[in-house]
Amino acid sequence: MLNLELVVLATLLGGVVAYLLSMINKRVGSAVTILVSGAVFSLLAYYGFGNSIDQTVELIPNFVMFKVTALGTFFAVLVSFVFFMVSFFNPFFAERYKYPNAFNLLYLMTLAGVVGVFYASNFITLFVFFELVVWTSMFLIPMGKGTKASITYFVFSTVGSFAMLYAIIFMAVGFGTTDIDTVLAGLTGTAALIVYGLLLVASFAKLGAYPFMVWLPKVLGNAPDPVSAVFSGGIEKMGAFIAVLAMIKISPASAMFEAVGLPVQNYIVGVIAAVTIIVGTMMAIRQDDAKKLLAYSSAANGGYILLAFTIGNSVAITGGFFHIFAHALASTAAFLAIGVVTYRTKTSKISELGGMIHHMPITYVVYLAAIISMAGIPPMGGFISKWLIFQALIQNNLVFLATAAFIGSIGSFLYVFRPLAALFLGQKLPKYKDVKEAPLLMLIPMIILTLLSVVAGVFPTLFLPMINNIMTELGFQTLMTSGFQIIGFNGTLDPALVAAVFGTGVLVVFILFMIFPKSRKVGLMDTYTGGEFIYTEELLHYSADFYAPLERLYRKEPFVNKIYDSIRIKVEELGAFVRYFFFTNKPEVTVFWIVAILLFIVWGDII
Amino acid sequence: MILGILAGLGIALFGFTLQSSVAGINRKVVARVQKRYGPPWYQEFLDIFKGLSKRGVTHGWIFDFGVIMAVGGIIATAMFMPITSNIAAFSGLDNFFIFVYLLAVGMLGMAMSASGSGNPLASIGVMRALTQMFAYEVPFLVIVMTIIKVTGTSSLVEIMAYQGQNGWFMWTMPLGFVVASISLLGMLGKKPFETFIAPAELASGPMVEYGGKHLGLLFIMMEISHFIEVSLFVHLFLGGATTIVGYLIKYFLVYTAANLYSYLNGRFKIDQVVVFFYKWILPLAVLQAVWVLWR
Amino acid sequence: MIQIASILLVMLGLYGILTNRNIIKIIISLNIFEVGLNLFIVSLAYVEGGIDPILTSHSASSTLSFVDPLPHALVLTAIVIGVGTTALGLAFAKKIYAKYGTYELDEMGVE
Amino acid sequence: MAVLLIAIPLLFAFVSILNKKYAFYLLALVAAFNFVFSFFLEKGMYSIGGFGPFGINLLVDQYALIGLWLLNGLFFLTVMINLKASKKLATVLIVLLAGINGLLLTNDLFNLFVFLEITGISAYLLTTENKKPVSSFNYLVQGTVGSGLYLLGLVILYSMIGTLNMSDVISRIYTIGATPTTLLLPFMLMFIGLGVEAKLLPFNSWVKGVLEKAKPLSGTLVSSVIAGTILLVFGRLLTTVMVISNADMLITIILIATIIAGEVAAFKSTRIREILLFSSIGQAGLVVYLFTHGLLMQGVLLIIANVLSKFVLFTIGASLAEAAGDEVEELRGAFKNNKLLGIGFTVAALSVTGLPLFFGFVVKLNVLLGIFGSYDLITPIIILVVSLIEGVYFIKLLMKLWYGESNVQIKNVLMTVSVLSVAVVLIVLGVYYQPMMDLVAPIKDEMIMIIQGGSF
Amino acid sequence: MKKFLALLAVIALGVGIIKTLDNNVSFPKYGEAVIESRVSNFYIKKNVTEENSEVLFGGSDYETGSANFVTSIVANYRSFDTLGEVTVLFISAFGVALLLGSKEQKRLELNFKPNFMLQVGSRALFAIIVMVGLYISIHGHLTPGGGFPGGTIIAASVLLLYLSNDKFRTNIRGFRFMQSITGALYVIIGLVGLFVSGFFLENFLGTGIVGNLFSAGIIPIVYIIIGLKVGSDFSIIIDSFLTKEVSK
Repeated sequence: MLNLELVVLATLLGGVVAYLLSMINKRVGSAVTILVSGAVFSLLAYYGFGNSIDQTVELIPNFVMFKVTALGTFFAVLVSFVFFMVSFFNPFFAERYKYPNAFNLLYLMTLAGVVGVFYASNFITLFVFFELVVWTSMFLIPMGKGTKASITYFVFSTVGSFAMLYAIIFMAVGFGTTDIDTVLAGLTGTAALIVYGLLLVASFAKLGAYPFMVWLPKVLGNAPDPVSAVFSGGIEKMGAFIAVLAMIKISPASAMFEAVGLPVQNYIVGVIAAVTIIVGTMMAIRQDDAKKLLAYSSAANGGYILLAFTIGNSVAITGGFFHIFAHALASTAAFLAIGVVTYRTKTSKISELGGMIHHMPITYVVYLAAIISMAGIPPMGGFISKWLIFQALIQNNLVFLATAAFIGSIGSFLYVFRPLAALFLGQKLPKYKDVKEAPLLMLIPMIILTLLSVVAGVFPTLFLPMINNIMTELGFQTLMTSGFQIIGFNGTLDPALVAAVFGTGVLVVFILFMIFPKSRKVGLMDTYTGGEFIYTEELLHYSADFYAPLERLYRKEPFVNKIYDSIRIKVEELGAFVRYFFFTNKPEVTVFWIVAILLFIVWGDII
Repeated sequence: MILGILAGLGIALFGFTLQSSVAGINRKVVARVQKRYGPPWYQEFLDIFKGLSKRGVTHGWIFDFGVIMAVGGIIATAMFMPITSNIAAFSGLDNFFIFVYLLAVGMLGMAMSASGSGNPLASIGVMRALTQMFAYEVPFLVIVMTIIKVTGTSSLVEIMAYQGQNGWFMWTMPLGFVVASISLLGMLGKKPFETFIAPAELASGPMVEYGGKHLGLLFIMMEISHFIEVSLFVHLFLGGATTIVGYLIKYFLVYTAANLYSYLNGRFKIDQVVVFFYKWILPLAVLQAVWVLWR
Repeated sequence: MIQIASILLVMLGLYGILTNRNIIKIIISLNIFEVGLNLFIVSLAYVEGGIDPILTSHSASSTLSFVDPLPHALVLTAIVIGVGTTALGLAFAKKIYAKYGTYELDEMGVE
Repeated sequence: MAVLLIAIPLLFAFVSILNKKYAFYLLALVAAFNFVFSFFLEKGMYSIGGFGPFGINLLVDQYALIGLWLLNGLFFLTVMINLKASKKLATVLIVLLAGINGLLLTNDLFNLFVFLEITGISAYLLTTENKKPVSSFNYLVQGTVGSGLYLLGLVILYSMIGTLNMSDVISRIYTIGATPTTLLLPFMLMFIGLGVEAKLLPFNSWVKGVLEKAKPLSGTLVSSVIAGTILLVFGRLLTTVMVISNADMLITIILIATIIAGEVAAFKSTRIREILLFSSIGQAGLVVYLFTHGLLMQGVLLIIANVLSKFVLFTIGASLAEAAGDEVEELRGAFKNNKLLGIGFTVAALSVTGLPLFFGFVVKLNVLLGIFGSYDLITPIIILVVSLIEGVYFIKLLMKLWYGESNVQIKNVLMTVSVLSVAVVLIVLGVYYQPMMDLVAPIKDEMIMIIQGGSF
Repeated sequence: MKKFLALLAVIALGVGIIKTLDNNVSFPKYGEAVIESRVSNFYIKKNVTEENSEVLFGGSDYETGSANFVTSIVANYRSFDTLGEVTVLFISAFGVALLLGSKEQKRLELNFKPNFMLQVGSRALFAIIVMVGLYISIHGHLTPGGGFPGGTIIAASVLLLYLSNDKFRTNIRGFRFMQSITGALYVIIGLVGLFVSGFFLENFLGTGIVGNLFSAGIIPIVYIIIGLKVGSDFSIIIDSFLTKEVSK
């Protein structure tokens, strides 16, 4: 039996321990983060799937209440796993931070907060841990480059959490309780719609759905690499969790459109998701910073998740959960791979890098696998989830949403290839002659993640049970499977067979390749240059604005950024106005206002 | 399972030979159209075997691995392809999405090895290829989605069967047919959509660095991929085929038509391709879909 | 009547503070304000025909109608407090003059 | 006995001018005495001169007690932290202490006015340490006008009701047939008069001048201790005596304007002390809003949270500004060398922003619940938006103060210790807030009891 | 223009306030105040704590023995306010000294040369004025006036000396001492009341016969104290206004 609050408290305590140890030696403190997060993950996984977690609470004050659900377990295990994997990087990045001991503390606090969010049984608890995660992770961000990013992050996630807070108090006053299940079940009519909308705002803000997308690239681009990985793999998933609460647990009754095939509010959410996918993809295509690119891509994948929950039939929801799973693995791996690159070369600008594959082949393979999974190509986990989501889309006649999804999934080929070609492949730049492969401790998590996402792609049915628990808990029928085959609406998928066939194909070609005469190894500079003689690698390295012709078609920023800026400017103008008008250092101003207000009082009936 | 795989390999081989010979014949046809004598019909085979037998150069392991992955992926894709409604390696698993995405594996492998060669021309070619794919795939997918929804299945064989009863989609979805045929030109990389090869400009793009067995393997890959694409078209729009002969005829007609048509027009710039597809073709596709599905 | 006068005095004080930018004048306006206030307070105590609230041999019994003594007490306090603030204000004025060499708020160049 | 809290400081104040050297020790002594003694106070109505309800009474209830504990404690800390500064102003500080206690304790409207003046004058004198006579003068003028208006309203009320004792006023106010309409003028006069002191929006043009260059001592006292006192007084009056029902509209507008204006102005400003003072203006507006809407408990909680965190913020902020400069840009990375102070500041700022694990969060939650409880769906939105703005500028401030290069060094052990202890209090209350709730819970009932004329 | 608008505004405000007070039914019109309905009724009848129908001049043993009701209020019923206001005066005197004073100071010289007659005459007047001031303070409980006017008059005498002679400087230390001691005494009296009979500022002495000089318990004492204190406060204020720092 595992007591949940003990886990949370122990994590916080571990944070403090890490803080103290880091004062002695930075790496030791970081090692503590590895141990603690690993312990959290393994305990949650072991007891969680053996569903023998004790949810009673004595130590923490009474407003914290836990409830162990399959949903919570799924998310908690997944995210704590991501934290665990990423924590392997901490010792290496420790000496780069300004406050390494604070970093270790906040890292574990964030972990504790995330776990708390997923196991919360009433909304107050949920909100407390949600905000806890917000501010702890907010202080993680500026350890890297900019401090501006964390402000942006604070603004957007606070908009989200305040929307949620409003909803929470709305419900608390309405129902007299904040217990999640009872409240959400009891909602009806417009109240349900209000709560639905507000909760979704929160989830959008966390997932970086379209209007709130701005913070993702800023944060993930500027945060230190482990933090970016944690964000994209872990913290964003809280948004998905909220989305589940809003879209599956609430059922606001409303008319079905003819031929649209969804409840109206779901359809609106679907449209937002579609816009998210498209904008995310298009923006990702034109990023030059690998981390920003991945950030946009994870925004787009968040769109897929939302889309899945929007459709809301069992196949789609399973697809959604599977996508959460697959994307967590893939994006974490991708960020870690880029993290290795930046760890060695101190930059993540695609146009400044090249030929990394010759220095760090394993990292390259990890990244390759990760992006294959992101792009939803077999034999990787991403393929399964996308296949399921497409099934559902087609099933519900959602032409436009499906179109958006297609654009996204084809576009993902483009953006995942950009770092691949220009950062890992291409010419070896002399600048990075003596860059070496990542140290072993950093390779371990990346390899584990890669293997996992391959397994998820080949034998998805191994991972389906944990999703099926959720489905039964939420009251959907589970996905039909036979052996390793998955049976969708319009056809069955046998990923194992696909993998096998793929393997055979490769094998055959490999044999052929071996049979035919061996070819001569030549350097990268020794290429066809149309008769020119070029002696510097840079001139032969095609990496700066890779998709120039395509990018030329949409140069402008998405306009929302301007809107946000203008809002900020408006507020500042108002502030200046107020200062000028009220806070001048003159006594008569006060007297004037007193007279004015008294006038209003005494002549009020006339005025 | 093992039998299926062997059958699949057989299909791949068949596809390869079929497409190579059809391509050879087409070269002759085109030559005749252009008042030339033209090469013999087995010219393609000659080229491929010549390439395979020569000793080429390599630019490191990714260069080789990419090629292997590309060809392997394509062969794997081809192994799922049904020839006629009753000749299929893995019946019931010939899932449309598999073709789309496994094809992508092949493309990705080729792209990797091409840009692994470190030749800017190759990278540019790959970039253009991907961009073009971004252009033509989406309308095609939309149309296919409509088909899948209408037939209620994504298995090509069953789609053929459906067309057998309710008429070819060529007739029932004329707009879709137009869209699909233009997309097909894109897939085959025929003019006006051959921007990514552009021999005069990019020294045939991705292929620029290849020689020897790499080139040969890539030729094989191209043939098989053409085979896959054309047969997809045949199965989806021309009602597939019940007999091998019908299949051959349809296949030949489609390929030849595409080929001949391609010689009529010049080459788009890559951004023109994108604009063209998103401005005209995609709306058509969506219109078709809406018309069929929401009627 | 006297009430009206006192209220008007208060208003006069306010007017002075509103319009004057000279420290001394502002202090004087404050005084006017307070004087008006005190007058108003005292005026509240008055009773028609009431006598001043002191027992003397002439008015020897508390049953007579006195004016209300409480406001007088209050006004006493108010006056003293007013004096205190005035003194302080004048001290400030002197300080300001020592610092800026002027009594005009506008001429000090401090925002 | 309660009167000792006022009498002893007065006695010491009178004595303290005899010898400048020992004045400070007297101050420390009396501050400590008040802090300690306020814990031995039992509730009840303490008459002065033994004239029952017709003389002057001091009322000690939960409300007053909380105020006494909090403010005497903070006063003591503040004085201790700024030894050097308080040596000069020892007498003034003692009188100020007496004034604060008087304001918190008195149960007589006119006596309240007297103590208002005492506090006010000592506050004017405090601000002279900023060497900005003009702003001190403005403060004086506006404060005097304000208290004058309060006096006007008071005497009008007296001549209507015929008594000055608060409890009496409450019990007689409707027996003499006074209607909200007739009470409107005196109450609004009193409201405005107190509003000037409490920094409500249109009446607070003195604040900037007084606080923008405030030294740690006067800044902390004015923005934390005195502000808290005035707000508590406001709360008592608004809950018991002044029932302004028909100017609700106007007052609500004033208060909402105050809230928004304060935060917005803080958002605009780039000087650390300005940011703090503007944010305290906004908070004051919110507190008074709560009081006017009968949310006594939440108001008190908010006052407590604010006073505590403003104490920390202003102590550190002012000393930083003194050390390195006002502009936040000049302070970049100021916490690099003062980590402990930085932690304290961060905790306080996050608490004001209302993030969990800190007391501010509990308070914000209660406030919102309370406002929602009165079926008001718009104000919470305003409050949330405003606190978003507040959060933004505080986070901006924190980020700048933590990250950057600077060589500011503040060596003041006492400050560090007290600041950190207050921070710890904030955290503990944020997690185990139940004791605080129990502390605040009886307030409402006691007030109601007073309103119904029952005295202890 | 601005001034005109301000004028309009304040006039409107004044008229409005007057109008409001007129419409206010429960606000007594001028001269129609009903003492019986006010708390001061008890002060006049002196039956706050004990029952007595009427208070007579020459009667004895009332709760406060002062013939002057105002004084009874100022110095007994609401003596706490008075303590407060004394404090206000004290602190403002202290503040003025704090603001203007420094270590050593010298007189501002007058712009006329006071002649000998003036100086001697003012000295002579000085004594009389002080006597008057003390008298007024001492008889505060019998006649109009009391500590505050008395103290002011005393201070006026000091002012006279200051104005009549530009060398003159009072013994500020002494005044400060007096200021402090008197204030302390006031509080101490209150504390004695607190400890003798449980109430702060309780009138713990016998009240005697109304109208006698030695009556009304602590009231005369308090008033003398107040007189001295106010006098010293004002004197200090005067001094700090009429001196300036020695500029070396």
